Amino acid sequence: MATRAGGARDTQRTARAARQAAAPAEGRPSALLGRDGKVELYYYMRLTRSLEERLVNLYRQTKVVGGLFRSLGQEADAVGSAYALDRGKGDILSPLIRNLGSMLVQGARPVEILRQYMAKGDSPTRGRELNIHYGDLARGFIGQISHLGDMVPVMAGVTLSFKMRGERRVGLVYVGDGATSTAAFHEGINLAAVQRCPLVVIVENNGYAYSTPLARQTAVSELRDKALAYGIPGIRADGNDVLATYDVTKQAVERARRGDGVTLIELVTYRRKGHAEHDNQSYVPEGEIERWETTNDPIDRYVRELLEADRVPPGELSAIDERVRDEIDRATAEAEAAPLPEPEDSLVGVYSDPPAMEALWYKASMVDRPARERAAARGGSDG
Amino acid sequence: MATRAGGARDTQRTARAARQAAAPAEGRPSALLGRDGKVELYYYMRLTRSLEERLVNLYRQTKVVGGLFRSLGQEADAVGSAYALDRGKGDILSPLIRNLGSMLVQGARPVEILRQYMAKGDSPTRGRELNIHYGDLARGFIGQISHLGDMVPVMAGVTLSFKMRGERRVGLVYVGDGATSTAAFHEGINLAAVQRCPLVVIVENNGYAYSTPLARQTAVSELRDKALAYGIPGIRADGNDVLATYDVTKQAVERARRGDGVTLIELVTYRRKGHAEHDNQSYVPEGEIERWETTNDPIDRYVRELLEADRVPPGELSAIDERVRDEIDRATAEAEAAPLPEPEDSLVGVYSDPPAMEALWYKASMVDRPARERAAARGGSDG
Amino acid sequence: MAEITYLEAIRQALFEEMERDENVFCLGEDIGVYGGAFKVTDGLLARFGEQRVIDTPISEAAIVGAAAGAAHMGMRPVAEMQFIDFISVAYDMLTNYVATSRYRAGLPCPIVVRGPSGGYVRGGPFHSQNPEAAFLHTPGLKIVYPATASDAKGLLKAAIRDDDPVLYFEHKFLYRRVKEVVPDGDHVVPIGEARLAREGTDLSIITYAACVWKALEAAEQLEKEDGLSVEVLDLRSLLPMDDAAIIATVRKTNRALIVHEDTRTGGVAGEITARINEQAFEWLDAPLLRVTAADVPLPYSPPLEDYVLPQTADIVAVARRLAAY
Amino acid sequence: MAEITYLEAIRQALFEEMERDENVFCLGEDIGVYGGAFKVTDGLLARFGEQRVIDTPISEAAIVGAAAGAAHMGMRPVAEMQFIDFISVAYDMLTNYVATSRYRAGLPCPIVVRGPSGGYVRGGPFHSQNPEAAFLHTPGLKIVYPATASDAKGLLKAAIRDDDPVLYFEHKFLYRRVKEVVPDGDHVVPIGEARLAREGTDLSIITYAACVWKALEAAEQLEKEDGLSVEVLDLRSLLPMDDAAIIATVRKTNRALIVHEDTRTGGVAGEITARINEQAFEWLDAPLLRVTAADVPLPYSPPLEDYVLPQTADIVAVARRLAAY
Ligand SMILES: Cc1ncc(C[n+]2csc(CCOP(=O)(O)OP(=O)(O)O)c2C)c(N)n1
Ligand SMILES: Cc1ncc(C[n+]2csc(CCOP(=O)(O)OP(=O)(O)O)c2C)c(N)n1
Ligand SMILES: [Mg+2]
Ligand SMILES: [Mg+2]
Repeated sequence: MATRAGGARDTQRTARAARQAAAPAEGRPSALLGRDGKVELYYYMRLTRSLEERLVNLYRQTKVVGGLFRSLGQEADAVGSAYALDRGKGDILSPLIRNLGSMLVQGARPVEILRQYMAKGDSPTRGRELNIHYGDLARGFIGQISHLGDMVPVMAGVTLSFKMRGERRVGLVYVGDGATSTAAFHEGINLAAVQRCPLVVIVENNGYAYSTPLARQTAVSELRDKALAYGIPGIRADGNDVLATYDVTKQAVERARRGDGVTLIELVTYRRKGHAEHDNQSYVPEGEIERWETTNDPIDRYVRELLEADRVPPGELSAIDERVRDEIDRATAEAEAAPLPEPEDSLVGVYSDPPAMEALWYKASMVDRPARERAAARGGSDG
Repeated sequence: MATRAGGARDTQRTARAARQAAAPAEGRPSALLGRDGKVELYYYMRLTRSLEERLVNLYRQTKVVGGLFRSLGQEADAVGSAYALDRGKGDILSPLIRNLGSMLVQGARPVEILRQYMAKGDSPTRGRELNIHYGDLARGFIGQISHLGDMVPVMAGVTLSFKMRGERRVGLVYVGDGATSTAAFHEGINLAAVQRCPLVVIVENNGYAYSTPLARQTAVSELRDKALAYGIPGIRADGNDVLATYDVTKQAVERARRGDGVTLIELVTYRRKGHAEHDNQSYVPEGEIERWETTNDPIDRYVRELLEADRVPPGELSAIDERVRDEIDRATAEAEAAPLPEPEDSLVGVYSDPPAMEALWYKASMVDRPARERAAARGGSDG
Repeated sequence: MAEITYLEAIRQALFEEMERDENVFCLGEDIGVYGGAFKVTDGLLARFGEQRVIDTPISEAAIVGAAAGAAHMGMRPVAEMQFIDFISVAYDMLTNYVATSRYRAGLPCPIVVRGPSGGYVRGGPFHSQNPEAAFLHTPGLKIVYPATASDAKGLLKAAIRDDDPVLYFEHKFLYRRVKEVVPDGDHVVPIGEARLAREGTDLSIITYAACVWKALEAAEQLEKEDGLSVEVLDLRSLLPMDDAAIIATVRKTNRALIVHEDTRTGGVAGEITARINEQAFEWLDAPLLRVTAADVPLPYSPPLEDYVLPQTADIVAVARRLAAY
Repeated sequence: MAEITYLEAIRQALFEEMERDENVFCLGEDIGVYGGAFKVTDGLLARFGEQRVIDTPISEAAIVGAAAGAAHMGMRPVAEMQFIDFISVAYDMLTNYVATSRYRAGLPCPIVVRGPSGGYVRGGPFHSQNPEAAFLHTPGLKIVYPATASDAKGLLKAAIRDDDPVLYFEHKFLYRRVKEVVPDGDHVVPIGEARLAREGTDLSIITYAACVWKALEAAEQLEKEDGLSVEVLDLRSLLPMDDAAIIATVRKTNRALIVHEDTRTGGVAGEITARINEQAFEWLDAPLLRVTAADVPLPYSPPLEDYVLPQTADIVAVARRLAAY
C-alpha cells in the first residue's frame, strides 16, 4: 500500500535508531562529575528549595506582589539538566516557571529573585516583570514570558545563530507537559529540528498543567513520543534523579554541540504544590501528593545517595544547608531594604530611541518635577 | 532511567498496535464498491482533470480572476478519500486547494467552480472569495480559508459537535505536507485526538509546499509519523491509487464512526504543476515531473485497472469522457454568461444584524441610486 | 433579591443560558474540575457534565477554531481564555476565520470568546491586557466590555444569543469589587447600546469597563470641589459602537473627554474622536481629550502600574482643563 | 542612474545591507531557491548562500520567534511573511514577545518583519490585508509603509539598522507599477519622518502607502477642475508618527482629510484625528474627514473590490465637500 517507503517497520526502525543514538552509553557522564560537582548539585537543589520556602514566608506576610510559583519536588530536574550545560562555552538556557533551580545554576542570585518577587526598583527588571521572569545573556539565561511555548521559537533562533556563526554553543529550553500543546512549541521545535539547531528541549512532565492532568492534555502517555513527529530523538528519564537528569541532558548537549541537532528529553517528575500558592489542589486524587513526597522526594533521594554511595559526611551537607540559610537571610534583608521603583521609570526603555516616552501631560500635576512643567504648560495639546 | 513506564520499547509497541488497528484488513472495502462505484470514481477523477484543463484555457484567455491552482496527478487522492465518506449520514469534509475532486464527489457543480474562478455575482460566494474557497453544509463540505492549518481546529469543532450530540457522523479534513508545520494543525489535531473526535485527517504529501521540498519542511521522512505525537494511528498509502486511498480512508472513517477517534492518513502523491499557474517549477530536479507523469499518473493507472481487472469496455470510459466534456461545455457557457456582482452587494452580510453595512456617504456620488441620496444629503457627518 | 458580584453575574448568565439552551456549552483551560482560574465556571461541570464543560489542552487557537466549527453545526460555544492576554494566540483564527465566516461563506459563527481582562491588579504585562483595540478593526466581530454586574449578566446573555461572534471582555479588577442587585428574570442587555451612567450638563466623560468607576469618582469630586455637572457615558459595547449616544452627550455638553485603560496610541479613543469629529464638529467648544494608559507594556510594580494606568486624579485634572477651555 | 521599481528598490536594500553587515540574514517561506512569491529575494541565495537566506517551514510564529532569538544574539534578521496576511499567525510572538523584549528584559530585538501588503490586486480577503492598525496599538514596535521606490529602499535600510523591531509593509500593487531614480549611495530614510508629497494651501490630504498615489491624482484633478491647491502628506512611518508634520500641514491649510486603504473602524485615521484634535483644534475650519475602505472583509470580484476600497473619485468628492465647508 505504501509506495515511497516500506511501511510501518521502517519508521519504527528509524525512530529506534534515533533513540539509541542518544541513549546513555556505558560510562555515565555523571561518573566524571567528581565529588565537588556532586556536592554542588546538592547545593543548588537545597538553595532552590530553601529560597522558595523563604518566599512562602514572605508571601504569607504579603511582601510578595503577585502569585508565588513553587517547584517543590521538581528541583532535581531543573538543577541536573542546567548543570549539563557548559557556562564557559557560552551555553544558554531559557527556564520556565518551575525552573528556578536552572537559573541558580547559571548564576542567578537569590537577592535578584527576592527583589523580583517583591517588585523592587533594583530588581533585574526594575519592577516591570514578575517572579522569575528575567534573564541575563552574560550568565546564559533568557527570561521567559507568560505565553507558554513562546520560548521554543526564540531558543530555536538563539541556537540558529550559534549554527550560522559556527560557534560551538548549545541552547536548552524548558517546557511543561501542558505547553507541548501550544502552537509555538510545535512551530519552534519543528523549525529547530529541520535546521538541526544545537538545541535541547526539556519537557518537564510533572503530571499537571494547572488542574489539567496529562490524559486531558494529549492522547500520548509518554511525552517523549512528541519527538517522533519532528524526526528527532526523544528520551525519557527520571526527573527526580538528579544524576540521571544530568546524564541524559549532558548527552543531548554534547550531541547538539557535535552538530547533530535537537533532542527532546522528557523528565518525569511531580508537581507537589498547586499551580501557584492560591491553588488548593482539590483536583488531585487522594494520597498522590503524599506518595511522591514520602517515596520520591528528589532531595531526600539524593542525600541518601551522597551519604551512602559517595560517603559524603552528613556534616558537610548540613554545613551547606547552613550556608544556604545564611545566604538567603542576607539576601532577604537586602531585598526588603530596597525601595520600590520611581513611577516615572515606567516610561524608560520601550525603544532604544527615544530613551523614554514623554509623560502624558496631565501626569505632570501628580509628580512634582520641574522637568514636567514644560509639558504641563503646553496645555491639552501634546497628545 | 525511565520511572513511570518502561522505556522505548513500550512506546513502540503502542505505536505499532495503533497502526495495526487501523491497517487495512483482509477484505478491502473497495471490493464492495461494485462496478458502478468503480466507474463513478473514474468519472470524478476525469471530471476533476477536465474541469481544471478548461480552467487553464479560461486562465489563458484572462477570464479567470486571480491565480489558478491545479491538482494534476493528484486527482486520485482527493476523489478516493472523499468517496469513503457517507453523504447519506451527513459526513462533512473540508478540502484544501488541491482537493477540487473531493468537492465534486460531495456534489459541487462545475458551474459553481467556474463562476468562482471568474468572480461572478452568482458564484457560491457572490464574488467574495476565490477559486474553490466555498462550501455548502447541506452537501457536506466547508470552505477553506487561505491560512493553512486553520481548518483543522474548525473540523475538530465540527466533529466535537457530532460527538456531543451522539450523531454518528464523521468529518474529514485535508492538509498539505507543508501545512503540517502550522500552529493550527498542531493545536487542532491534538485537541481532536484527546477528545476522540470522529475526524479523519488526510495529509496530502505531494512532495512540495510551493517551492519547499519535504526535507526542508520537517525532519521526518514519512508524514504519518506526525500521528505518533498525538497518540493516534498514522497510516501511509499510495495516493495515486484511487482504490488504496478509498480503502484506508474508509477504514479510518468507520473507525471514527465507531467512536474510536482520530486517524491521520498520509497519502503519497506528487504535484506535477507549479504551486499555481504562474510558477515555472524551476526548483524541481530534472526529470522528476516526467517520471511521475509517465509512470504514475493516477488516471492512467486506474484506466488500466478498470480495463484489465474489471473488464470495463473502453467505450464506456470514453462515453464518460464525452459526458464530462459536455457538462463542462454547458457549465462554461452558463458561467461566462453570468454577470459580475453589483458593487453594493459588497456591503451585505457581514453580520446577521444589521443585514448590510451602511454605504460610506461619499460613495453615493459614484453609484447612482435613489436610496443613497439621503445619505449624501446629510453632509460630511455620518461617518 | 440579593446583591451579586460582577463575577457571580457572569456565572449566573452562563448557568442560565446553559439551562435554557442545550446547544450552549463551555470550553477552555481548567474550566471544569477547577472551575476556572477565577472560579467563573465553578459549579458548571457538576450541573452540566463533561460533555458541556470541556477542559481543553493549552491551545487557544484550537479552542477558538473548535468553537467556530461547533457553531457552524448549530451549537452555541462559549470559549474561555484563561487570561484574555492569551487571545493573541487565537488572533489568526478570530480575525481571519471567525470574523469572515458569514460574509465569505454564508456560514454563521455564533461563538462567544470571554476571559478576564484589564489591569489595576499587579498582573504585569501578560496578565493585565485590554485587547479591544486589536479587534475593533475587524469587521464581523462584536465586542462588549461591561462595567456593572447587571451589564455583565445581561450582555453575556445577549452575546450567547447573538447570531454572530462576540468577544466578551470581563474586567478582573471588578470581579469581586463591584456588586449590585441584578434585575430579576431573563435579564438581557442589547449589544450596541451605551448606558448613561451619570447625567450632567457641563462636560461628558465617554468610557467603558473599569474606568467607568474612576470616571464616576471623578465626576463626584468635580461636582463637590468645582461645582461641575459631569455626564458619564458607559459604552458597554465597542463594536458596534453606540454613535447616537456618543453624539447626543457631546451635543449636550459640548465638551468631552474619552477615558480608557488601554494604551493611548491606536486605542479605541481615536475611533471615538473621529466619529465625534465627523458627526458633531460644530458642537465642540473644546478639543476632545484623552485619558489613557501611557504607551508602554504594563509594568507590574505598584508605583509603576499606578503611574501608567489612568487614575481618578488624572480624569479630574483633564476635566478641569476642559471645563476651563 | 536608471529608474528602478519599488520591488527592485526593496531587493537592492536587502542586497546592500547583507553586503554591508554579515549579521543581516533573511528567513521565510520560499525566499531562497524560489526567490520569494514576488521575487523580492531573487538572487540573494546565489550571492549569500543557504546560511543567510533560509527557507523555513510554514510557521510564521516560529519565523518571527527565531528572528527574535537570533537578534538577541547580535544578528539582524529580516523575516518575510509570504503575504502579510499571515502575520496574524505571529501576532502573539510580535505583540507579546518581540515588542516587550527591550522594556521588560533589557534585551534588544532588532528584527524586521516584511511582506507584501495591500489590495487593488483582486487578491480577496486573505491576500490583500493592511495590518498596520492591529499593531499601531503595540508600544515597542515600529511600523513603516512606503509609497515610493526611494522610500522603499531607504526605509528598509533604516529598518534593518534600527535597534528595535520594525514592521515593514510593502504594497504589492506598487511593486512593479511605481518606478523612479533612487538616490545614489547609501540611501537611508529616517523612520518617523513624513514626506511632503505635494505642496498646497487649500486643504491637506494625510495618507500613506498606495493611497498616496490616489491622493496625488485627486490633487491634480482638483487643481485642474476646481482650482484647489491641495497638499499631500505621505506619512511613510506610522509608529512613531510624525506629529510635527501632521500638525504643520493642518495649521497651514486648516482643512484635512485622512485617507487609508484599510477598513474604517479602528483604522489608523482615528489616531490621526485624535492627534490633530488635541494639537491643532483651534486651527480647524472644518471637521476632519476620513476616506477609507468600507467595514467589510475585502471581497475579490473587481466590482466589489473597487467599491470597497478608496478610489481617486472618492477623495475628490470628499475634498470638494471639505473645501466647500
Ligand atoms: C499560551 C498560554 N495559555 C495559557 C496560559 C495560562 N497558564 C499558565 S501556566 C498554565 C499551565 C502550565 O502547565 P505546564 O506547561 O504543564 O507547566 P507546569 O505549570 O506544570 O510547570 C497555564 C494554562 C499561558 N501562560 N499561556
Ligand atoms: C499560514 C500560511 N502561511 C503561508 C501561506 C502561503 N502558502 C500558500 S500555499 C503554500 C504552500 C502549501 O504547501 P502544502 O501544504 O504542501 O500544500 P500544497 O500546495 O502542496 O497542496 C504556502 C506557503 C498560507 N496560505 N498560510
Ligand atoms: Mg505540568
Ligand atoms: Mg504539498
